Amino acid sequence: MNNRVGIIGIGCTGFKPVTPDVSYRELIFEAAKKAYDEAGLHPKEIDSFISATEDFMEGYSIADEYVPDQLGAVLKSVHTVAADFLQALGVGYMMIKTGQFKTIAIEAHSKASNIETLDDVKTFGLDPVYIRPLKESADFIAGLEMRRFLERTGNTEEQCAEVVVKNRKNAMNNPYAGHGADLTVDDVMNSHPISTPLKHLDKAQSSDGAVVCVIAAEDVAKSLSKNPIWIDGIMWYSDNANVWSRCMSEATYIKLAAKKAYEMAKIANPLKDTQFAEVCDEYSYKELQHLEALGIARRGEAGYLTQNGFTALKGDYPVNPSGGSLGTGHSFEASGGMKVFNSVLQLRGQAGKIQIKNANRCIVQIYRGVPTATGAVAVLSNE
Amino acid sequence: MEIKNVPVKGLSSKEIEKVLKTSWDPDLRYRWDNGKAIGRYLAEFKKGKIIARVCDKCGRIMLPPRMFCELCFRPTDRWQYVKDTGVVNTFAVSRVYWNAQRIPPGEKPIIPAVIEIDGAGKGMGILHLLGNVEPEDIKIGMKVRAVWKPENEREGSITDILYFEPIKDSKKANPKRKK
Amino acid sequence: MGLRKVAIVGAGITKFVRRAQETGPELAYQAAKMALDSCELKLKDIDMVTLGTAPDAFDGVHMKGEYLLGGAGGNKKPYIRNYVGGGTGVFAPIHGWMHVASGLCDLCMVVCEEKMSSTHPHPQGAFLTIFDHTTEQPIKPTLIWIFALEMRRYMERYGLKPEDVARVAVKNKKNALDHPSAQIPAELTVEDVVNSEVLADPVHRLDISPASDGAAAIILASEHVAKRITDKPVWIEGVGWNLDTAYWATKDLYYPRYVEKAARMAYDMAGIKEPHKEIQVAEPYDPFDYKELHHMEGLLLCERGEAARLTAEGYTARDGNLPICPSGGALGVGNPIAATGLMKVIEIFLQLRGEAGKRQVPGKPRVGLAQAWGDLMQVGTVIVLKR
Amino acid sequence: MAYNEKIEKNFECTNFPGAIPVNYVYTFGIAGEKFFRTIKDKGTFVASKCPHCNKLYVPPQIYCDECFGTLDQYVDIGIEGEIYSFTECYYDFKGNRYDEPHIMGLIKFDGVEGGIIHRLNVKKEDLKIGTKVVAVFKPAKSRTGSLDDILYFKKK
Repeated sequence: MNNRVGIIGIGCTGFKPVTPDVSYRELIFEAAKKAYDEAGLHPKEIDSFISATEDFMEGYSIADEYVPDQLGAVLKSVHTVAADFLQALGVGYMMIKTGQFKTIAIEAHSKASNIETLDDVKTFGLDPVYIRPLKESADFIAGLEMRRFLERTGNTEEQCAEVVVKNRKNAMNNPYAGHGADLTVDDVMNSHPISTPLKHLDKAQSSDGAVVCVIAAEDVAKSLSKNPIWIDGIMWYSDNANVWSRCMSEATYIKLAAKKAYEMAKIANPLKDTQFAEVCDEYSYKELQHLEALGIARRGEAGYLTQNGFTALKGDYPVNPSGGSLGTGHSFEASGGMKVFNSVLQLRGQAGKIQIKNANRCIVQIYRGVPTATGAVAVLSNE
Repeated sequence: MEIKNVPVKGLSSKEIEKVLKTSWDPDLRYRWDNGKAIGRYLAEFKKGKIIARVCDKCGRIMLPPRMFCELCFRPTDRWQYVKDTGVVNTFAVSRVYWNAQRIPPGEKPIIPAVIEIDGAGKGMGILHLLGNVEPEDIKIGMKVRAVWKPENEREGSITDILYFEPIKDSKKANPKRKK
Repeated sequence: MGLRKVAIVGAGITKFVRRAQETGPELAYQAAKMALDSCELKLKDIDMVTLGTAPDAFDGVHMKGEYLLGGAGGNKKPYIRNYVGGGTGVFAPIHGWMHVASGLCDLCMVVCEEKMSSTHPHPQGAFLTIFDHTTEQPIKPTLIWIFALEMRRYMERYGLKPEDVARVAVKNKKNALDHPSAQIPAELTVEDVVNSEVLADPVHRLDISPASDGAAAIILASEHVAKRITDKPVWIEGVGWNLDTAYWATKDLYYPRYVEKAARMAYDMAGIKEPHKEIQVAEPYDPFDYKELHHMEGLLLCERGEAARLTAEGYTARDGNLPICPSGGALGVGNPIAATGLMKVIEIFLQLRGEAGKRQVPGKPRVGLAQAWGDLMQVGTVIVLKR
Repeated sequence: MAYNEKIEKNFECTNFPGAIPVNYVYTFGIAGEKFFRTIKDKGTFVASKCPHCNKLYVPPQIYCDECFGTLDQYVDIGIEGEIYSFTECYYDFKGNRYDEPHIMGLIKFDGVEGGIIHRLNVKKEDLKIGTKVVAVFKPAKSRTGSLDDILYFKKK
């Protein structure tokens, strides 16, 4: 078999609450330059480019216009997906699989700090007829879902708080993370409610940063890179578009996506066949919900496992060793990029203080945030 | 298969009044970090100057300035002032405002133009306005110069240039131009 | 291992209208359902869905891809929204092609939707913010300006008169009389166009396509599946897309070099050496009348500067040597951005199958092309179809 | 190093303000029109029905989630449902904090797919998943055909 797809270069600016010294162009250029240097390619030599972005996050009504220059992709085949970086990676994977493309660069970034009215933007994503007229914070959708999820699975608010404590602590040792902190479960439990049972510290704060990644067909990857990271499986799924029509006690979109991604990667048991996972923790309960959907925890057991250190950095199966979105900061479409970047470092053995021993294979998973029910799962390996 | 009947009827402007609707005025405000290149560009506007960035590899003198050369894909090398004069590359005579509202008859049109700035690389144009000129007198290739706001009114924005006006002594300037 | 062949096997389209009562998801549904019915498939047969739609600022929903998902048939499926501004409508089937050609699936539905009437009072408001927020927006530009600037540059370069350009509007609006989806078909004269209201000289009101609501959808299938579904598959033989710099004022607007690049990418893949001879029917994007001429040249369907003359000679008429926009194009059928591009792809699909009815071009064409354009005079998307 | 030059003084960090100046008017759509007209005129909820799959959808939608068939039959489902989930929301849509939280719920109806998200006016002890609730509307005269015609759901 010689038709795998490998990551041969990845660049990341790191994630910080604000980045006032650089424009979005300058931010992206930095990540792109690092990625291309690592891949040993000039952008002129790259076949195609994909960016993952949403208009209102950029403040442009046609945001894809502003993609090419800082990627060195002027007069190249470039397109945009209104999706997370991980989905864009999936599209890149697809493109290489067509046989028409050998190398592809994928970009995502966040300049969330530049949005003065971020709450308004998020509300603007709600259904204009059936939800938005209620004029509530978009986070109340997460509150509804968290309540149902905890109630039906038996996971607890304290266990969600354990996720926050773990992830923000992991982030303290990740130089690319901007929200590291040493918290206690009580700190989280006592933080002000946003929309019960969701509290302030249960929610990832936003951050700025950019990630660019270069992928290549197997033959090219092997010739250009000493340590390519392979995409063994990748798939994205959406649940029902309507908030009111979803099962809130599980992440159906991840169940579906994981099934396909595992099939592609020939994974029978994710706990045995992979050594760690980077999962979406935009809200603390989402990490637990996603662990159950990924089959890493049985239904109702994710909280218990977290509480008992199973998913800690030194635990049996570390989850979000990077610090996740809670520890790194929520970077919107770049969230998947942050996770892929940190996973690549782990699989190459370059993760420094947060390095996991004998990590050969991992799961990366994202979710697009409220009010969506869209997510993606990828399996990456170094062998 | 031949497509003959298609769904969706559409509403007339009267019918739309009768159906149920809801409205929303989103408050979408931003503060974009200028970064190094645009930060300096705007700061120089405040001083009444236009500044470009140079890539020593390809030799392009770039407007608006950027810290990277998008073609060579490397950091640009240095700052360089360019003139506040240029050449009209193309122009339009607009009878509409940005929101498609019509400019009332009798009022002067807005004249947007792409102006290639003297001293910048070939073809390096910026979008700006022409003023102090009758539309029929404008020609592609015409030499123009920036008309700046008074110094104390400048705020570090491209609007610190009010518009570009024809250079009188230029051979290409039309002698019929009215004051 | 050769490339997997991908065919279009079904299509659906709504009427294009100034204002639809249907919501965005309902518009998407109407087109998707019609496409499925056209080839007797059920939604459960479809493996993956890709949706093309232009700015969120039209429908007025942040992350509108997620909002449109249900109507587009994306519930509980791998679903993604692709986006290259105005070029989206032709890019969306290219995105669908990736899904099938990669081997990830055998049946992919491609849906394009736009509901521009949600913007109130007029979509132009959303167009202000396509310009650079810091270096351009402060002078309050509008979309029409950039077309006027480009149109003047193009006309000046080749010494064209307004009448030369207006013929495109006359031809396309007339062609649209035969299209069931058409929003503003009309029998006009060149004088009507050049004497219509000046918006931003040289652009007059009748040079421009309207703002529209509408949706379109197609079904793509892998070779072995396509042959089971239809005896008239239309194959996607070439795809190309290209994006030019966002510093649009730093390039010469007279020629769309990005369209040429996109076309060459598609022609290379399709093995087309002499496009002006081999392409038998084409649907270049015509949001403004001069754009059709501009794009014919960029697509290498004629020499640079020749498109206006060929139009005047009837070469591009429905019964001409190279019919251009036999559908009626954006100028006649309407312009719900992404749906327009897919409408053009559907037109070529129907023309190659000999199922275009009154719009059918003579000569049983075997090879056709659709193209869209978008962003700040930046994007070219090209698809070459063969029977 | 990506650049030769970087900003080194914090007062050189500048930014530029802007906005996207857009306003919207949304139609309720084919199914939404039916739903809100019925609320306005009759003070009850309708669901759309798929005769093929024998499914009901509220709010009504013009397609069936199961078979993707077109739905054009509407059925009165009454105004009684039960709390599927609830939350006390402390912030409004602009991120302003409320003094007292708004209680929001997703209400499901027996034998009907989907549900209605709205305010709850329920005592603390009844605020539970599964509590039976009933919609309270504005007086018929002041109803306009909108989501605000429903005041809230209260305990049955």
